[in-house]
Amino acid sequence: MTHSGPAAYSPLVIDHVKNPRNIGEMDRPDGVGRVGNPVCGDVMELYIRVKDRIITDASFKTFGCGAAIATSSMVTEMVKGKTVDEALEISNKAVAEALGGLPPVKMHCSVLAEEALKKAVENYYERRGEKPPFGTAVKEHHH
Amino acid sequence: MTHSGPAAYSPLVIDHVKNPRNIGEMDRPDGVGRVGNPVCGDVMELYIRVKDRIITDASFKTFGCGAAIATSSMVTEMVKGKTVDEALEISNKAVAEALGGLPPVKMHCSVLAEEALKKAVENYYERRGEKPPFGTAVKEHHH
Amino acid sequence: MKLVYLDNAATTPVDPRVKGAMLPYLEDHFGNPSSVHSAGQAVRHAVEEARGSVAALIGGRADEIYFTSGGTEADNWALKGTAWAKSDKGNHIITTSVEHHAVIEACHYLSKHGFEITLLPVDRYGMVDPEDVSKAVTPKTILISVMHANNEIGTIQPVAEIGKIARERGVLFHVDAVQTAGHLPVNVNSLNADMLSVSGHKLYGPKGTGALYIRKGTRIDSLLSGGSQERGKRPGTENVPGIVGFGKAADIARTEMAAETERLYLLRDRLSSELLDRIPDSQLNGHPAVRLPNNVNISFSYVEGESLVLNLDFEGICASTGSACSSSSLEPSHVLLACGKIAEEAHGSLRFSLGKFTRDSDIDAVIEALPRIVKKLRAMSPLAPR
Amino acid sequence: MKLVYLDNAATTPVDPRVKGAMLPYLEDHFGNPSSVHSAGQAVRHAVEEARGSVAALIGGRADEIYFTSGGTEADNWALKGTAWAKSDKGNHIITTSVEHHAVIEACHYLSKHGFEITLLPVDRYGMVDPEDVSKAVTPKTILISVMHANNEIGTIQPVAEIGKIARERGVLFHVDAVQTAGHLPVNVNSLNADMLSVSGHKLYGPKGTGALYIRKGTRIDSLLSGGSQERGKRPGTENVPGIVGFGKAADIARTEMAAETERLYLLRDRLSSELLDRIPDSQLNGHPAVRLPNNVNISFSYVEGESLVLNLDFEGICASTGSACSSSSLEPSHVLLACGKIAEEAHGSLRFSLGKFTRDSDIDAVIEALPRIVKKLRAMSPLAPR
Ligand SMILES: Cc1ncc(COP(=O)(O)O)c(C=O)c1O
Ligand SMILES: Cc1ncc(COP(=O)(O)O)c(C=O)c1O
Ligand code: FES
Ligand code: FES
Repeated sequence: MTHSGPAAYSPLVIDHVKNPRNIGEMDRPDGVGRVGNPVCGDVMELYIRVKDRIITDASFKTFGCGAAIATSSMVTEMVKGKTVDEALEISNKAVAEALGGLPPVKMHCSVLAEEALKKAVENYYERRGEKPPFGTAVKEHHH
Repeated sequence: MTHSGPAAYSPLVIDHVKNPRNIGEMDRPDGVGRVGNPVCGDVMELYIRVKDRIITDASFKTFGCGAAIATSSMVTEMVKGKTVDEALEISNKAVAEALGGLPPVKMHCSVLAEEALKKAVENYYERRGEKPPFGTAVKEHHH
Repeated sequence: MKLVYLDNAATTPVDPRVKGAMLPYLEDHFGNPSSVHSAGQAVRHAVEEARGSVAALIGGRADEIYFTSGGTEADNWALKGTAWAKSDKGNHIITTSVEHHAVIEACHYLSKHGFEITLLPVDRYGMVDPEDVSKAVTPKTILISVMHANNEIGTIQPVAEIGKIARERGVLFHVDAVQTAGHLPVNVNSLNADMLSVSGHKLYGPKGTGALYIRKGTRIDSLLSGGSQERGKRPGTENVPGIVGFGKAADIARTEMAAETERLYLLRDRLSSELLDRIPDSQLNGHPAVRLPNNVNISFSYVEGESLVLNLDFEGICASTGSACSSSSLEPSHVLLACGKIAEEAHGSLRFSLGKFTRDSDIDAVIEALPRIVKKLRAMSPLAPR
Repeated sequence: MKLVYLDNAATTPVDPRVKGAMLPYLEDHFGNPSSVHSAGQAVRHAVEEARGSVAALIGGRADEIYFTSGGTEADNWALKGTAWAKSDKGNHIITTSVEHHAVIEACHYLSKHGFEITLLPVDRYGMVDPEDVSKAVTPKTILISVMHANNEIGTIQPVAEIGKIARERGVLFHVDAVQTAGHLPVNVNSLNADMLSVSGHKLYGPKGTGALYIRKGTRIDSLLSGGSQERGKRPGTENVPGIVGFGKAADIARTEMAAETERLYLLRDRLSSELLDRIPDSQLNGHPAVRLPNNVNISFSYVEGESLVLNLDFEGICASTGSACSSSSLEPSHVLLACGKIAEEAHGSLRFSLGKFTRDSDIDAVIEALPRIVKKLRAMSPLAPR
């Protein structure tokens, strides 16, 4: 039996599951986003540190499948160095693409990462007593 | 590919299909029986020569499957030396057994042989102007 | 004794390259393609590659190929799956009187469940008239099913014309291509086929494999319920080695078809003309020209099919008879009867189906043996003129 | 990296002796068993021998064995075939909430066609109470279908008792023995089973093979229509190499079962107790004693199943999770939910299924790796206590 890699995941997804970047709770973050639901098998927490509107650091905690872990990991990499408003532009598709694609049945997992990021930015605005530049809060992740 | 013998036929059936005994029309027979129907794919003609009520010779012509040919061939062997009344006792099962058995779906073919023989004996009695020792004539072979 | 195998329409030997492709999946690559781990994913790729190969063979897309256990399942699925899915729209199905039992009996089953079946007649060559198809369509018609080529007599049906009619009339079209896929060009688009059946063991692939092509968007019920294999439409752990072999066979057939067909035409025509020449009271069944490159079917008066097959077998020649006299029913071939043959002639038919391992010497063997055999059997036939 | 394959409930490797038995039928013996000629008859014998082997494995008669394409087809046939055949007698079917999808989904299909399905509950170990079966029977009940052992959690059902009830109440009884045949003694007579499903690739036989045992005299409709194969009940050219391999696998399983089972019990219990010992917040799923000799299923709080499977895979260990989070639905295992697990726990379940190629070193590998992996995943889980 050869060992060709599990699931229908890209090598980069596998790499992020094997060695997730930026794991863990952040000490005094400037924004936190929590999405998902343990009943559905996925919960994601995303932390950001912001300086002069620029995200200088990000980390995450995730309970979920490989795609959930990899997209969490990837999104924390992607936001670093971006302004909070630029971060809001990051779509789940962009995260999936950055990972070299996701199997169709796993695309919904990347939505979690996008939502967690949006929530973290929203939380950042809230903490500053500002209004985020988007109308309504992200909707809860329901199934 | 090994060559293990065709159909689900016993070696003896195969032998009788390969080398049928007593083929052909008989010159001035003492009894002839014809059964079957070309529409059904089987027609059998059986000829007997009788001396002092003993069948001294028998031959056949058959249009039909392997089982039809083998049972025709076998029944002509079996009747030789028997009295005409003994010949009437020969059942299709006896013919099939003498051949080492027939596949279940082929048992009906052996009925032809029994019926052809009965008809030949009946014809023998008729030619002599006698009544055969059985009540009614064999029924036609219908499908 | 070297076997002269001329029954390739019943089943083909597995191409050595197909066997070679299968072996790793009988040994090392044994995983379940639905498994997340590497052992599963290693074989998942192989299954998807095979899907692409089968798609390429018939001009379809990989995601329109659903693997089945064989041609019979594919046919049943197409007929029954469409019938149940479309029963709200109508209850009428059009097919022909020369289809394979898998289609005819599926229709018989459906007729017992409230569906109306039109069995179209054929001409004396076994060919359907597209006009008849057109005339048979009613507002209740939900499916037209016509085989590409007949397995007994080799006649090729005008399926492209029929497909055009089906499309124009808005009726789904199923093609049983079990005898043509891998042997003649088959293209689901030029045929306008919405469904098309293929069987692996008829094209030098393994037994127990087949596929139903289902055009994207076609409504069809599943025959089997269960897991999510084959995109939820055909559950059950995939027959991985079989599927891989089927794919390999499709690849080989696609690349070698053109040359092989030419070769077979020559062999076929020599066998057929020599036999008809040498044996009196013999007649070719099926269409003289529009027929499979590998099919020779001849009726020999006064003799019965099984006894011909047996006597050929004694000389190491494998052939078959359309006569169902070997089964418990004594019905002669429904195909030959549909062509207008009388039962007596139908009982004496013999089919030789050539294949890619057939050589000139095989044809020679038949030409030498069969006249002798027919003579022997006629000598003992009560039907032959005395 | 040497693979540690602990997913034998998903599929087993083919025993080398099984492969050896199959090879001749992929090469020389390629005939169609329905053919009259020698090439066909040579394989007909092999198919019938395999039928005898499968019959012997489950204590049935050879003429009560019908080969199918796998366990899914056998289950569908038993459920749907009985339903259609008996619809004049009643429309009620009793089964359990922990059956395989092949049974559950077949019932779901039937419920859309007017049948009423009772899905019996199970206790926290996944076991059905025969009392509940008895109480569920109504005059309209035509079938009871209960699996012998559960594929996810390994719990063995009291099928003999249930069979007795079915017999007393005059209701047909189907047993899905896909996980037990070849692994534990199965006898259709002591179970009073009228139908019983087996799958080849779960007992070191080839994929694409299975069988349905149908007790002589049981009324059942066919799923497939067509030729007269399998005594007219299951048409389609037989998967000869597959069937031969399945037969060989049945023979091997029958003779080696007793010793193998003993060996597995020891491995299983060591794996399970070591993991439960070494990993906090872990709990065994399924019955602690009345379970398959090869099944260990454990829930690890705060972590998700697929990520466990992936991380094990990185270390060359193949396992599976009952969580269907890997499919498009986010439903956790219906089996664990039926046992009363909350969804969160159900998502963190891991199944190890041992097999005859499992060695002590494989168990060692898991015991070494898994505590590390669970720790790593918990460290990154937002659900784990901080
Ligand atoms: C035209 C045709 N359709 C369907 C089938 C059935 O295929 P299978 O034997 O693979 O089930 C056959 C072969 O027997 C065939 O020739
Ligand atoms: C209990 C049970 N029933 C049925 C099946 C279906 O068997 P197959 O995969 O051979 O179709 C399986 C295996 O997946 C099973 O574990
Ligand atoms: S005579 Fe027709 S089957 Fe035997
Ligand atoms: S998070 Fe559940 S499937 Fe990806």
